[in-house]
Amino acid sequence: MLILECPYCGVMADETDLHGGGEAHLKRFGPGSSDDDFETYLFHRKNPKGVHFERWRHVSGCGKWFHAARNTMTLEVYGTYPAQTYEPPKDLVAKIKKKHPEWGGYE
Amino acid sequence: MRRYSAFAIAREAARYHTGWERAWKSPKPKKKYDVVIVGAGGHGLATAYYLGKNFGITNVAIIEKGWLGGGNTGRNTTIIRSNYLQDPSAAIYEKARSLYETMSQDLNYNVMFSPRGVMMLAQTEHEVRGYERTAHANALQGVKTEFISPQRVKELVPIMNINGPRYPVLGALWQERAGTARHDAVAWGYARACSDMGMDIIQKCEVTGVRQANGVVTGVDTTHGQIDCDKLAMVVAGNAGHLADMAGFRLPMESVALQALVSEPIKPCIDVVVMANTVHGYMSQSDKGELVIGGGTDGFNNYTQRGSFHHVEETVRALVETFPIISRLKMLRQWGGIVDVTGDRSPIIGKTPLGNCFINCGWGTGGFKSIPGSGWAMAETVAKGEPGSLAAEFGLNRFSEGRFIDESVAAGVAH
Amino acid sequence: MSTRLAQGGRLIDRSKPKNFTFNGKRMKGYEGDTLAAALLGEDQMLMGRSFKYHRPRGVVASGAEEPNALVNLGQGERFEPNQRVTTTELFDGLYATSQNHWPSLEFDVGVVNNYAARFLPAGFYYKTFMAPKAAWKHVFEPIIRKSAGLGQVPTEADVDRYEHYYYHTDVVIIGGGVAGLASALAAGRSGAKVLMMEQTHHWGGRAAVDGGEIDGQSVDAWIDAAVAELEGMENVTLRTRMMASGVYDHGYVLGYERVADHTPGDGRPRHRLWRIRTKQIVTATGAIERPLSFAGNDIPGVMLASAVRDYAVNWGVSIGDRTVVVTNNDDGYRTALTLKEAGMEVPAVLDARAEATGPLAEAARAAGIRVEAGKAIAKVHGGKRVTGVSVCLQAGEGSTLEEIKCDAVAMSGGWSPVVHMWSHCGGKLIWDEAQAHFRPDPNRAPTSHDGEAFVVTAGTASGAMSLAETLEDAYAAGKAASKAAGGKAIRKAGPKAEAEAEQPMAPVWIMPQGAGPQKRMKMWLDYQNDVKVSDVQLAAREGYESVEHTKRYTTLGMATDQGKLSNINGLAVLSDALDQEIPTTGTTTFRPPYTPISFGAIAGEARHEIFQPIRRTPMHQWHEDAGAYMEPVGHWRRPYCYAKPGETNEQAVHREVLNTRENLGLLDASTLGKLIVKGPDAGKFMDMMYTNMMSNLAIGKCRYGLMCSENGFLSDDGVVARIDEETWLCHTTSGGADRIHAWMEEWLQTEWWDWKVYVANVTEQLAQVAVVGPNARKVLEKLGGMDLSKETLPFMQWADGKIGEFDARVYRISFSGELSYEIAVPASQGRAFWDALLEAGEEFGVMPYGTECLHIMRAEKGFIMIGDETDGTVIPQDLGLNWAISKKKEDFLGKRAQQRSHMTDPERWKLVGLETLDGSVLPDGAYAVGEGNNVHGQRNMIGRVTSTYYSPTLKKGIAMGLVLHGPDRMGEVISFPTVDGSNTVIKARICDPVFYDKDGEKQNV
Amino acid sequence: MSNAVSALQGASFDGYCKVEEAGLTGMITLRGDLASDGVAKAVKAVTGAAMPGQGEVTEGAKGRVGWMSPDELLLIVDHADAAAIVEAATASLGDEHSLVVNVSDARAVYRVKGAACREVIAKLAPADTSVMQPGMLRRTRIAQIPAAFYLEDDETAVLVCFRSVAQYAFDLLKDAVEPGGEVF
Repeated sequence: MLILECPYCGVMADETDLHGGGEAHLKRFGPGSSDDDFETYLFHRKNPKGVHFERWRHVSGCGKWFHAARNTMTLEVYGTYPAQTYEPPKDLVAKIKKKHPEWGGYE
Repeated sequence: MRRYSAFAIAREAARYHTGWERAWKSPKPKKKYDVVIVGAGGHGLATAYYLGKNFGITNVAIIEKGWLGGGNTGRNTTIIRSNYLQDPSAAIYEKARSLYETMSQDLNYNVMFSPRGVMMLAQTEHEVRGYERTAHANALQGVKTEFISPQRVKELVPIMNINGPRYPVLGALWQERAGTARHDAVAWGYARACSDMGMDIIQKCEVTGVRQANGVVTGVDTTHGQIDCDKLAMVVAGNAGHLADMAGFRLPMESVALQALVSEPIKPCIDVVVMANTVHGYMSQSDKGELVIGGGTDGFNNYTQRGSFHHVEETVRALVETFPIISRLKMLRQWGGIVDVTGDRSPIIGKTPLGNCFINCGWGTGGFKSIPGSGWAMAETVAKGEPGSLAAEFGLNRFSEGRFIDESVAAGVAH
Repeated sequence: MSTRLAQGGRLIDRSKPKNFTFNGKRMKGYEGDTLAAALLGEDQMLMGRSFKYHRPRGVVASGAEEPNALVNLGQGERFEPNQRVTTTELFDGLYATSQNHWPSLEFDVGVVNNYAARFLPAGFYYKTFMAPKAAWKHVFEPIIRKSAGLGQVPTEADVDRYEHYYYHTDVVIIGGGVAGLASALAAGRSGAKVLMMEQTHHWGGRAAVDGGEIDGQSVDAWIDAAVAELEGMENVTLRTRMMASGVYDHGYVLGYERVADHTPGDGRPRHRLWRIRTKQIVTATGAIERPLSFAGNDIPGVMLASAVRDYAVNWGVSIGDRTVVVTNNDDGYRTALTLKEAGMEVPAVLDARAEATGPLAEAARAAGIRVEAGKAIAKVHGGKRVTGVSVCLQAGEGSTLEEIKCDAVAMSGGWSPVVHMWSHCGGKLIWDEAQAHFRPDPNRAPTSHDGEAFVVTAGTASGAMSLAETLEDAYAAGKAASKAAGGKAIRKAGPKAEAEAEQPMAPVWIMPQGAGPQKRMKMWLDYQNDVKVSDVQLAAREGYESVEHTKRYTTLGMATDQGKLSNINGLAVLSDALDQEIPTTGTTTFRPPYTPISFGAIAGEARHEIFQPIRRTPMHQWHEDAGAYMEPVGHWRRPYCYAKPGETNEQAVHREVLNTRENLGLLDASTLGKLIVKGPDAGKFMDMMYTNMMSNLAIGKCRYGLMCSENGFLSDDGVVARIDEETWLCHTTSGGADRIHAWMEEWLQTEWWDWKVYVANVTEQLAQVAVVGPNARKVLEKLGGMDLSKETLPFMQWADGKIGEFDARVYRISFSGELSYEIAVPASQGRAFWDALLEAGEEFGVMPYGTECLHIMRAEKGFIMIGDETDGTVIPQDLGLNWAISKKKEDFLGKRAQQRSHMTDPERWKLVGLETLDGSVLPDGAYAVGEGNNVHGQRNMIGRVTSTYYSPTLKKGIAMGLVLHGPDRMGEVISFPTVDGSNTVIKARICDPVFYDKDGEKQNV
Repeated sequence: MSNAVSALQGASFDGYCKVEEAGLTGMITLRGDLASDGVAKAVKAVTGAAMPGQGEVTEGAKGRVGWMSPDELLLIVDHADAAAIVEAATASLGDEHSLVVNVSDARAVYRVKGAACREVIAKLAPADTSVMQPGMLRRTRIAQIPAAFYLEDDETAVLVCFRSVAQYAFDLLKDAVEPGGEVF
């Protein structure tokens, strides 16, 4: 039963107030893209045992999408941040790296 | 292998059961095998069994990082059915179901296949039409199902409230020869048979790397050292993506937790398996008397084998509404299993970008019921190097072509 | 015999007798009794039968760990099977019956299994019952099912109510024994918000039974003082009768409060499930005594030594007149001393340790009790009740040295901390050699959302076995937890007790050590499931070496107590059989709940009318009053049809169709989704959302549009209206409003966040009525107001204005093919508007119509329906909707997907009309067959029915379907096999899907 | 409009707290840049209230304003005035990118009155009601539906949900205040 801090409302939201949306920072491929790129965009998901950047919507709160860095093995949440970005905030990446030096970083 | 029978038990009873031999051996790995199978769950063991039985390939190792049958084979709600809508699904699940019919005799191990019947309730007009469609398709697919009336539902399950205030039961899709089996016994029975054919089941042995040369697999590195092989079959749940990573390819898949629970045991009260998709719950009663209940999957990637409680709540309230007498019964135990879900929620069986490396994964919530069919199809794929008819449509390439096998269409999801 | 003592019983009030019934016999106990204590007080030692062999079973424990004494409690609508008597509070009128026997508890036919036990070892069923094949389902399984199971099946619906409660706190303390109290004092003094829960109805746990002093007071006095201090703290909440059933991720704890189990029918909720979020958890859950494994250790009268002591001290109940104590540790002596003090006989203490020299052993000797070191029980005598024991050397093979007559045996095999709450969320254990138990490893605690440990253990739950250590450990735990939760540091010292010297315990896993197979077959590990030492050894011999294999093969620890008494002993036996250390064997996984919790509590308030929300339109009540047959559409309920008295639903639907086509029909269309899309970039956005071009829609006009998923599949449709330069209004399907709203927001927030577009869902702001039929304009003109003439408001346009006194937005659109206006008014006026239309429409033959009529009329017109023609695998091109897919646009959601090879495959099935040769109605979901079989041996299918109805207008069956090469095969006849058992095939001709008014003359008038 | 009725037309229930449907209530969704002067000005003009901060609800002479999300406000006004206020606010915002919509009839509003009003909501909502004070607003859910609530005073909670589920919300609240269900 996760709790995640909604970066817009500032509340610790219960999992039941949230809706998970899978991997974050997907790059959309539209008309003109290769079959491979399009398949990757729609179906290939990072499914790491460890640090995962993912999307959540504060569905029964403010209704906004945000991103979270979460560990799929321990469920630790390293941080949440607004969705309007192409990659995770640098300080968050640094914080995770500090905690888990063996982590390969965000790719 | 000494055969199991009532006579064997009587003979052993005379000497206080001290004479039973091991059900499977515990060998050290050899240097090389014709086929190495990663994963000694139901699917991996069934793959090995049919490699031996159907193709005479017995120089096989089955490598397991934990204990055999310890993944989803031993954590599911044991339902076996084949009332699927799409042709390839109906084919492989019906193959599996028919193999379950004779599995106890084939393996000389009682897996307690109980064809008690599975019903899927239709509780909206939309669901009625969806299941009528499935019944039509099944008739042409050679899967025996029928759409039954609410009265027949009530006769089969007297404890059901078919006139609930919220969703009256409008009928059900009924598969009479579907049912349940003892999940652990399926793994143990296959393991015993594989061991008897001379295959090596190596438990507590984790794969740490996949060896390859010139785009072709040559073996695996494990916590027990290097093991060479001509062919490699990856047959794991929850770890398929991890293994694929080692072999250098990606899978269109995510891993999530699926919830299940059982009640305390009571005397028999429900003789069939009931699935209610509109309200998200399904229930049967084990031979021990426990109500075995399945819930939903969590909406986030998770490898912890723990899940969230709210799915349990959702499922239980649906079942209390459907079966009012269970309200004062109690939940004994809840658990989570990690299931791999693909882009169209159907499995992947077939070749991989790495030569002589084959994969069988992504069974989602349908893994247990498919075990023998999956093993049969995978064995054929590994033995021949090409998928046979059962596996052909489950290949990885379907995602780039947009050729999905989508079973959710019949699930009565309101649009 | 077991009996109520003349005095004693710290928890009972002898001035308040309570009457109850067990197996029809009227009995008496006291307030404060558990049902177990009351039954024992009435000499009712036999309480049930075991699961497999139906052996007689008496109570063995005094708390939540009890595996044996389960009863059917209550009757009728308050009947509950499998209730543990040790945790059931006695109340007046309690009604209990024993379970799992036939015909009676005393004489149970099922006990034949016991005599055949030798032929029914662990896993026997895997090895037999295989022939003939059909026999399992029809012969063996029914027999097994009938003899298995425990409690009876309830026959009536539950009359009680349940509720949930969300609670947020800093520290949760689980367990109200002295450890929990000490932790709570520390946490409370820190100022942190503390919730403390205790599963029984009294505070203090077992410490008072064991005696001793805390801070110079008796334990009882200290407990009272501690509770009083805690009650005085505003930041501390105390709850009894509340069990922590599970610890979940991120500080989520379930508290199972049994509010009214002991006061049935008093109007309160029976159970309340607390859903707690906390920063820190202290588990002060105590420890559970382990049984010893000796032959006959399951005979009624053999009990845990601590339980024997509990019954004497807490409830003034003696288990027997002569009690032999058997132990491998000093604690067993406390029972001997307690019994002696209470005036009972203790013929001997059999201490399995080579010598018994500790202070407690000396005290026993001083009290005149015979102490035998190095001795063991070779065998317990008796059937339904202990009659004596044979004594042997622990180090030997079990030759009898002497027989001692007794009617009770108190056994103590050492103590295991209750680690469930620690383990549920991933806390790890370490093996403690000295105490021979697993205890929490403080260095490997479960971690929360912040990656920090969030559970600490306190007292015996930590493995601190003496009172002095317990208090010290627990106070420190309370301090640590409150500090981690943000409480302030505290100086005040915690409670103290004198340290007592004890002789170390010695692990004893079977008794005697060299017992042979015959004895091992009589040593029970799991009492309820009848798993014996021999079974575990058999599992190991057969290769079921993993602890999970052994558990599953033997069913050890799978009973309703989930192995609270049996697991450690079973592990030890398994480890011995495998010749490996116990920690190597490891434990099975601890899963919630700690003890079983009711389904009613889990479901909470969600029952009957509030099982799920029902969404109602402003006109809903009218529909119900009119006797409409309602159908669920998402969470909405929509009228399917309005049958009149004497009319079938089918007749009503046909009447509604004809009336609408000939006169005037009204449809409550309020459930249609309505989304406003506004902003400078709204046109661009609309063009991405829809397959057609929406940016060029003229103000005042309407256009039918399609939406696809990124995977290319058709997901929703509806009419879009251009409101002003920057504003569009999108209609979605009834089930689609929230989904499409979320879909739009997702793209705006996560992909095109720099686009200036706002979306608002106004679905519920508006009531919408479709006024349909040749008389539609007439009724509206009669109400007066805006000009709705063909010239002013042509087809596919909209206008704002007044209709009568109602503020209305009128869309000139048609889903039926008739002259039609869809009119939106504020929801608060919806019912009045509906009533006004009905009244004004009377002279024009107005009748409301339902969803089925709607479906038929649209099918007659060849309009697709999302969910019928689509199922998540259909693209617009399949449905001949290419006209609604812009070729000019570079991009829209789904466009790229529709270019994939399978999407452009000419073999995809395409939409056509179908008419049966004989005019009959094709069955729903029917498939058309082609020649031969596919590779799977399945019949080749070449199409399927997507919608099929009897058309009252055309007086024949009409259908739509997706057919291979369908549009190229107009006029061809294809075959649909039936599945109704008649083995018939229905033949249908492929035709244009528009069956009615192909030129649209009716709707354009 | 005389025809206008609220979802449950003022239904009420006396339990250990009193639950009553508030009747017709004007509600307006305003989406825009909450940091802009234009929005603050419009809000002030039509309600008299100051701009609420994150998680707040403010009160003015003509109505309340609740913070719903980083780009959305809820204006709570007289039902009869709502349409005019929408027009006034829209006019006040002029060309500024914004959306003002009347949602009065899309909602149902309840008051839970009594010392235990926080406790009643805590039976249904996963939000921490104990920290709620007048002036704060929380969007969350009650049982299976979305809802928002705030406190008018220490003993009056106001709960807002969608109109279509008004009956469900009322039945939930009725169940929660049933005598005998007092938690404390």
